[in-house]
Amino acid sequence: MANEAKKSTTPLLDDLEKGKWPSFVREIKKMADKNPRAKDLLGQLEMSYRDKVTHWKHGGLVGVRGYGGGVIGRYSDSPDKFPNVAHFHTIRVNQPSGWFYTSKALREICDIWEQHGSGLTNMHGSTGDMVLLGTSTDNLEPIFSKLTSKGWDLGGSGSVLRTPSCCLGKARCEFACYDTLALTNDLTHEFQDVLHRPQFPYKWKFKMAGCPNDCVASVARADMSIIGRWKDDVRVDQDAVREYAKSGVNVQTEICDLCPTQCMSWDGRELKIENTWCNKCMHCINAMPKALRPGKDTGATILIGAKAPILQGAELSSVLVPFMKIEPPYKELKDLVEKIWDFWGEYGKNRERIGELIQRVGMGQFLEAIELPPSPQMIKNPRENPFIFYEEYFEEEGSGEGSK
Amino acid sequence: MANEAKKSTTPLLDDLEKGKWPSFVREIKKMADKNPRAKDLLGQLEMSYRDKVTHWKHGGLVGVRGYGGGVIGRYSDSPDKFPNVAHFHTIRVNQPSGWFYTSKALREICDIWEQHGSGLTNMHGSTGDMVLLGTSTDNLEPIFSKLTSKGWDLGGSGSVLRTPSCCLGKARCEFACYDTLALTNDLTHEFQDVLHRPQFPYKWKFKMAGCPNDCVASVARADMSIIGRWKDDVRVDQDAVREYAKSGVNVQTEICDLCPTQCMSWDGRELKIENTWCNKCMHCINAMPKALRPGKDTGATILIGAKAPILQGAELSSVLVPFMKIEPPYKELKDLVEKIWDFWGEYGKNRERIGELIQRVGMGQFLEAIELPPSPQMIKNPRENPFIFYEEYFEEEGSGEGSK
Amino acid sequence: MESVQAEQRRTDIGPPNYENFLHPVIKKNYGTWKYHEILKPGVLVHVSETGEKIYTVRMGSPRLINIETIRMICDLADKYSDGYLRFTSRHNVEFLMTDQSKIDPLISEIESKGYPVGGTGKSITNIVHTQGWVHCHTPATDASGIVKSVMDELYDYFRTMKLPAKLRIALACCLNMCGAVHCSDIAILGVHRRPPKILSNLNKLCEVPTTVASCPTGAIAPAVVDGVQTVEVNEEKCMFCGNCYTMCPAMPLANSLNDGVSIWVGGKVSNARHAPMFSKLAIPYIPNNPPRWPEVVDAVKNIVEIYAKNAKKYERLGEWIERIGWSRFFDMTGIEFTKYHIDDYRFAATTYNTSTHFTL
Amino acid sequence: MESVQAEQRRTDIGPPNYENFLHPVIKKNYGTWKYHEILKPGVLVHVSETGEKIYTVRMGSPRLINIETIRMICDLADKYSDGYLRFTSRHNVEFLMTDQSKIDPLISEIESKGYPVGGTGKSITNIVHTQGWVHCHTPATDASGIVKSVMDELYDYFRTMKLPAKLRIALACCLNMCGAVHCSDIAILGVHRRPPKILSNLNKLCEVPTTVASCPTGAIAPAVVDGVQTVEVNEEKCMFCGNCYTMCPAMPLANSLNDGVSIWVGGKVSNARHAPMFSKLAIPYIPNNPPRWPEVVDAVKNIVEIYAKNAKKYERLGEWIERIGWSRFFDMTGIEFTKYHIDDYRFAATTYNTSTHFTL
Ligand code: SRM
Ligand code: SRM
Ligand code: SRM
Ligand code: SRM
Ligand code: SF4
Ligand code: SF4
Ligand code: SF4
Ligand code: SF4
Ligand code: SF4
Ligand code: SF4
Ligand code: SF4
Ligand code: SF4
Repeated sequence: MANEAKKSTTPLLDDLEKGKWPSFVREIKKMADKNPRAKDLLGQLEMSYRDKVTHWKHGGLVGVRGYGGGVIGRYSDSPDKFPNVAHFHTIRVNQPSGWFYTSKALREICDIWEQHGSGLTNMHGSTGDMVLLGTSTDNLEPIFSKLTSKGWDLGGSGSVLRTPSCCLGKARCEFACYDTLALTNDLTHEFQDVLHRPQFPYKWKFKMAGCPNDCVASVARADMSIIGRWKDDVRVDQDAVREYAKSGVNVQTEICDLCPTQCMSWDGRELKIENTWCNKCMHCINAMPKALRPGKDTGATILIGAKAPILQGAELSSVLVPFMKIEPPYKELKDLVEKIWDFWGEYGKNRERIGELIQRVGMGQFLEAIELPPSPQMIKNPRENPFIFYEEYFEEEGSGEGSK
Repeated sequence: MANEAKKSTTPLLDDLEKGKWPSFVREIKKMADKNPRAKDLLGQLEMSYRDKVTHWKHGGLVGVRGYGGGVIGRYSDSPDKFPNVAHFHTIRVNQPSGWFYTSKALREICDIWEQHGSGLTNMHGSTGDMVLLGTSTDNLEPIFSKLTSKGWDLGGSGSVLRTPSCCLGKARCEFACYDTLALTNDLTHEFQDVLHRPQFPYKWKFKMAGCPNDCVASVARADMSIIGRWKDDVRVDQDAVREYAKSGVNVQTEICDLCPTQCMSWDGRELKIENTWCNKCMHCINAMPKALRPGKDTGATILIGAKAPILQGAELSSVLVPFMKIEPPYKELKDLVEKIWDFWGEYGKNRERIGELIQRVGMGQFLEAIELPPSPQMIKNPRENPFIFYEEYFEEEGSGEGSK
Repeated sequence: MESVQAEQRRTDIGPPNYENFLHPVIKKNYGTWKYHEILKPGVLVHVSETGEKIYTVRMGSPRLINIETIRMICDLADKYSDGYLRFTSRHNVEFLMTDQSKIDPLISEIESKGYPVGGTGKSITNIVHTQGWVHCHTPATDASGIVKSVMDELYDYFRTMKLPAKLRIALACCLNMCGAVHCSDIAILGVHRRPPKILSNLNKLCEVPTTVASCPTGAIAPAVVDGVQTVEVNEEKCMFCGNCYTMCPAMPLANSLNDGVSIWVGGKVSNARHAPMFSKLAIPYIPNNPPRWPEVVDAVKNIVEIYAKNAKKYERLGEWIERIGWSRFFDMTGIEFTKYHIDDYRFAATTYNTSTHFTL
Repeated sequence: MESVQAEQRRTDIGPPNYENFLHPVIKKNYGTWKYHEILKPGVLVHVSETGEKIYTVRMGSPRLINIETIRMICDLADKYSDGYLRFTSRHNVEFLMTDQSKIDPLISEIESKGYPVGGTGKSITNIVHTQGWVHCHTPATDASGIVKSVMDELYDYFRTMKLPAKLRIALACCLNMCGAVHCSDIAILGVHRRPPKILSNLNKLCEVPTTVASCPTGAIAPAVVDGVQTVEVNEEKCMFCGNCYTMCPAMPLANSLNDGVSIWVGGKVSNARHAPMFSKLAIPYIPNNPPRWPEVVDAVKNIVEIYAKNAKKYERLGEWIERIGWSRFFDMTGIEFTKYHIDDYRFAATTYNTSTHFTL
């Protein structure tokens, strides 16, 4: 080993083969033995580790015919040294809802990628796509046609609808308040055109979470976050609560005291919930899943506008529709989405996310445009400043209403 | 009565003589009988009540010789109808600290005002001054010299140090953690020049509160808010706590449960306070003043920047010096104030309050300029956005530190 | 006549020293007070480490008082409190006395003159307010008239201590907010709603560049009308702050048809339990309806009563709302929630609800 | 060869339907799950209303994996979970199985290949991260290398559930923040600290007006150098966001001497108990020190350990800090508080402490 390290051309990266956590360096090295792209990636990466800067140049526009996204162009700044990564584009393959696979399906992808790319992947990208990490321009069309022949399509990049993603929902979670997988699949198919062809001012992300635990981080990472919730009472199995208590759960301090609305009480025998106050935070249910369950009158809260910090500072999504039933064919939701996209298309500046646009025009203005009623659930608190854009006033003569 | 009302020239205002709360209309009317200014004020006010607009014109610059403030110029827009309020300037008389008076002193003011003004006053203006409500320009100098001969001086108006004010502190409150009256009196005298002669970009207000109850609303209304606090432990008289408990106070729910830091516990016999967590909110002390008292190692928190909403939205003062001893001759405090005024004088735009300036240049920048160390007590939380103005960087060559 | 005095002209003497005005018992026990009790509404006793006591009787005042009233107060002070008295930070009068037996006679005499005693503890004390039509040039409403009308209705809350906690009301007649309106349990705020009219003599009264610069939203632009330099206002962009009028008298906003008041709730100043908070918009607009503004009085009373009935002991209005949530506040008070309630100014984004925490 | 396929060229078919990939037991019990239990770290059982059960074994992954590894995973799925598997929203692999007795053998086999099982419950699960020097053109640091180094050190927290609550770490290599870095318990964020250099061919690669407009602080101005249209940067105004470089390749910020990482703490995404929160700045800058970034690893570990020791059960890192206060957090962790911690961007004023609530 010590001997080998001495000869190594990648002494810095070699260090990252050590340690208990599985090593990405080992992943690259294993491919490097058979795949020249992977080999040159390793070499260039070692150079970055030495120089402490990236050696990738600004991406160029590359893609497959008729699509405006799905491929991230990437070029080495040292193609002389690393000719096999002179081009090193990634391909975003739209994952199935909830990242469920069969081994058969995955093997098919591997075979295509073995033939046409670096053999390296990200499972998955943080938007949700399968990311095939690095190939050259001439391989793009072949890969695309092979993928589609096996039933796969590209995900989004650029000013398009980005690949929607979701938590696993009803497939394996008892908390899911609507069918996140079905909705994700439906929206993805419904909006194929805007996913593949840039028609928006900037990117748009959908993320669907089955309940307020938000296991897909939708509130932080999606222009529209669809988070399941219920309207009726938390379902309580008192026997099971007592079981938990018996097995060591301190129902008072671990459950009641941590309820953010302080709407629970426990007398040692019965757990009482003042459901009108419950804000559906999930804590009590999370802590005692055998005893408590969300109600049966379920749907979702629609939130809007999350994004990363460039340029106005990061945003979390905020409440747009406090409660909506989420059932096929999802007409209410789709109508809403279309209205918002129309407004964004008309008023959004280039590279302006919907959340930024709403801040710029004002939430009230936005609601009016998309014909949604304002509701106190949308806000933490009403305005604190008195700078109100009242819209009507009476004309001097008292003859009628003016308006701005 | 009904008969009288019919003949009245002020039917709208007359209605405000009714009801249980003492009536300002009656106050004006009583003077109107003997004082023509008061009479015309009543007339013009009735006109406003009818027209639903003010009948005062934009104020002009009037004052006493050598002073740049202390008088608010005011002119009627209907001097033909109400000649006695053609001019109707108010005079701001600097109140004594804590608004303490003797009947003798007040009578002297009344006598002067009877002779030279409307006989109407505000006891007091909301900055703190005695407000003598309405006289004409030619009376200003006489009033001024009579006031000064009795030991009174004018308060502030315009871009000056405004009349400082304070809660009654150690004079009658057991919670006072420093001597608000002494400090207020000292600062007011020390800074007479900037109080009377505009030398600032805009107004500057000091308010001193003896403890975090802030009975003079300093955190909301002063460019510098000086709020008493202590460093050591809350003083507890356990017998007195038990007395409260016996007399019906539920120490658990009314005291411990409402403590914002949850640092108290009560076993029915003894009240325990984890003083390292106590944030000096005052609640427990307020609720059981016979049993609990602030500690003995006292001083104040200095906060900066409160103002009304024009134009950037209202601000509350925020922590500048977490703890400072407040003892004559108040050198540390005065040095700080001078440094801040220097900075404000140099960088403040016209009509820019210190709070606005700090927002514009950034708190970090401001702290550096006035040579105060940053401390986590100054903030609710550290920054959430990554847009950091790092100030040094290394030059390309690695030859040394650069700086912006 | 004046010239004689001018020779002796004294300046910058500052206010008289407060020590001259302190009751001897206060002077003696200065800084040694040990505890206090509220003996009954409007009556406090402070007890010193030495055992000495000072009693306080608090009398309500309309703030706008004439010199006869002040003299009457002085008479009372002479009779009951050795000539010593003070005013509070909320404009009430306090008599400071040593003889407990004089308290009730003093109260009777105050009340017989038409003034109330109270304002201590869990009460509604005096309304901090401003000039309004009595003395200012920018008001969108009157101050004293609304204060009188509201206090007539809430009179009982001044004289008792039956609220869950202190409830502080303030009024300002325009957005300049002369007072702590922005941090009051309930605030009544005068609002304009018509953009400024531009008077034809603007060029004589104002500098165009300063006027243009005065507008925070950039609604004002230079213009030439009939060959004269003036300005024009983009009405879409105006939110009626009135700053242009402060800078330029030729741009009045006041208007009988459109001016009125807005109601704000949930602010506080003290650090007791909860940190200080700004007041938040409850009702965007109620037309001016002098002399008694009945709609304003009803609105305030409604909020006070629902709060009084539902809040827990010690819970200030804002603390109560924070506990129950704003949707519930609007429900319970029956106040309509409108787009105007949603902030759209500088920090708007920080007021959006970025969670699923709410009740339906 | 390709032309043949081009004839059959299919587009816009979208992803395959997830139903094709669901284990039969999942399909059968879809939407009828009743409860779950964590049997041990990395192993869940979900029980249906029907009584049927599905077991999940969660395997840690470096995310950047090669096709051999994927095939190895497929082999495991074939052997243990009827060929069914999934990936999680944090890049772990989950085997979905019906035969409880196969769990331990699967775990042994996974571990024997050098992959851990865990990441459930009160653990530190996989670090969500980005491309770094592996594939991106704007990074200020690498992604995978830091992730590997940190996880080597925190390995034990992945395989146990001994923390007070979940602790989520994320890394992004530049301010674009590809991932939920802005809402993570601990976030590692690559930062540039040198203003962009302006390359001499700027006029060929970029439009000057777009480039000027790209800067949020207005630091970029048009300029002419040697007769050529270009831009100049006012370094005072630059806060290194990199947006100019995103818009114009001729303005690189990356720099070996100045790039590095910052550490952020206290964010969360779930609505459990506390509403979602942004992460806040803990450490403004640590230089890049590949291959193992020891200072970064130490900083993260320090925070994790102090949190682990002091927080209450269920308390996420941000909830804990909120309870104890930021001054205490800086005290306890020994992290220096600097002026950089005080916000000076758009909402800065909303982060100032406008109360006397704090401990010294
Ligand atoms: C591959 C991926 C990171 C990863 O390693 O997982 C990624 C990579 C890039 N992102 Fe991203 N983003 C990726 C998910 C995200 C996310 C997370 C998410 O979608 O949940 C965010 C934050 C959420 C959001 O959308 O705000 C994100 C926010 C950005 C931004 C900032 C956008 C903004 O409005 O603030 C940029 C900059 C831009 O758009 O110009 C950006 C730009 C980029 C670019 C295209 C670089 C650029 O400036 O052109 C990166 C290409 C890297 C490369 O060479 O492959 N990426 N990017 C993720 C997409 C993989 C996938 O399709 O699954
Ligand atoms: C008399 C008084 C109201 C009262 O009835 O008590 C008052 C009256 C005026 N204030 Fe005020 N302010 C008065 C206390 C306040 C306070 C409260 C305080 O000092 O505690 C504030 C809020 C705190 C603050 O300073 O921000 C206040 C914030 C303003 C503002 C907004 C300043 C800002 O920076 O936002 C203006 C507008 C301006 O300065 O141009 C203003 C302007 C005015 C003017 C001078 C009108 C003007 O635009 O020129 C008013 C003259 C009315 C008149 O005709 O008498 N007044 N003003 C108060 C002074 C009496 C005294 O000396 O005791
Ligand atoms: C006299 C006065 C100070 C002065 O220098 O003039 C004063 C005097 C006292 N205040 Fe105050 N406060 C006075 C204005 C204030 C203000 C300012 C304001 O309202 O504009 C506040 C901040 C209000 C706010 O938060 O919005 C104020 C918040 C308090 C509090 C905190 C109450 C709370 O729970 O938030 C206490 C503690 C208490 O009452 O238990 C307090 C307690 C007290 C005590 C008990 C202090 C003491 O031990 O003597 C005094 C008698 C209170 C009473 O009325 O029951 N004082 N007090 C002011 C009387 C105004 C009036 O006429 O009604
Ligand atoms: C598999 C996965 C969803 C998926 O579609 O892939 C998932 C699955 C479950 N989550 Fe989650 N969560 C998953 C990502 C998340 C995320 C997103 C993230 O981390 O980026 C969050 C938000 C994290 C945050 O707030 O920053 C998340 C916040 C929760 C919570 C709330 C915990 C809290 O107290 O804040 C629960 C409830 C609990 O654990 O008690 C939860 C509970 C669960 C349960 C118990 C739900 C159930 O009944 O099956 C699942 C097993 C949890 C476990 O690992 O112990 N899940 N969960 C994700 C696994 C990621 C991983 O590989 O580690
Ligand atoms: S978000 Fe809710 S429904 Fe979806 S996986 Fe997480 S806990 Fe289950
Ligand atoms: S879901 Fe949350 S708010 Fe509702 S009862 Fe449970 S802990 Fe309380
Ligand atoms: S602020 Fe404190 S010290 Fe001053 S009067 Fe109020 S309670 Fe007393
Ligand atoms: S002063 Fe406030 S924080 Fe301190 S112990 Fe009393 S109630 Fe708690
Ligand atoms: S609030 Fe406005 S109208 Fe009222 S006194 Fe102050 S400046 Fe004048
Ligand atoms: S009132 Fe305010 S917003 Fe309207 S024009 Fe004048 S300065 Fe501008
Ligand atoms: S965070 Fe920045 S550097 Fe990292 S992948 Fe995203 S865009 Fe590239
Ligand atoms: S890095 Fe950001 S702040 Fe600096 S010049 Fe570029 S765009 Fe402007």
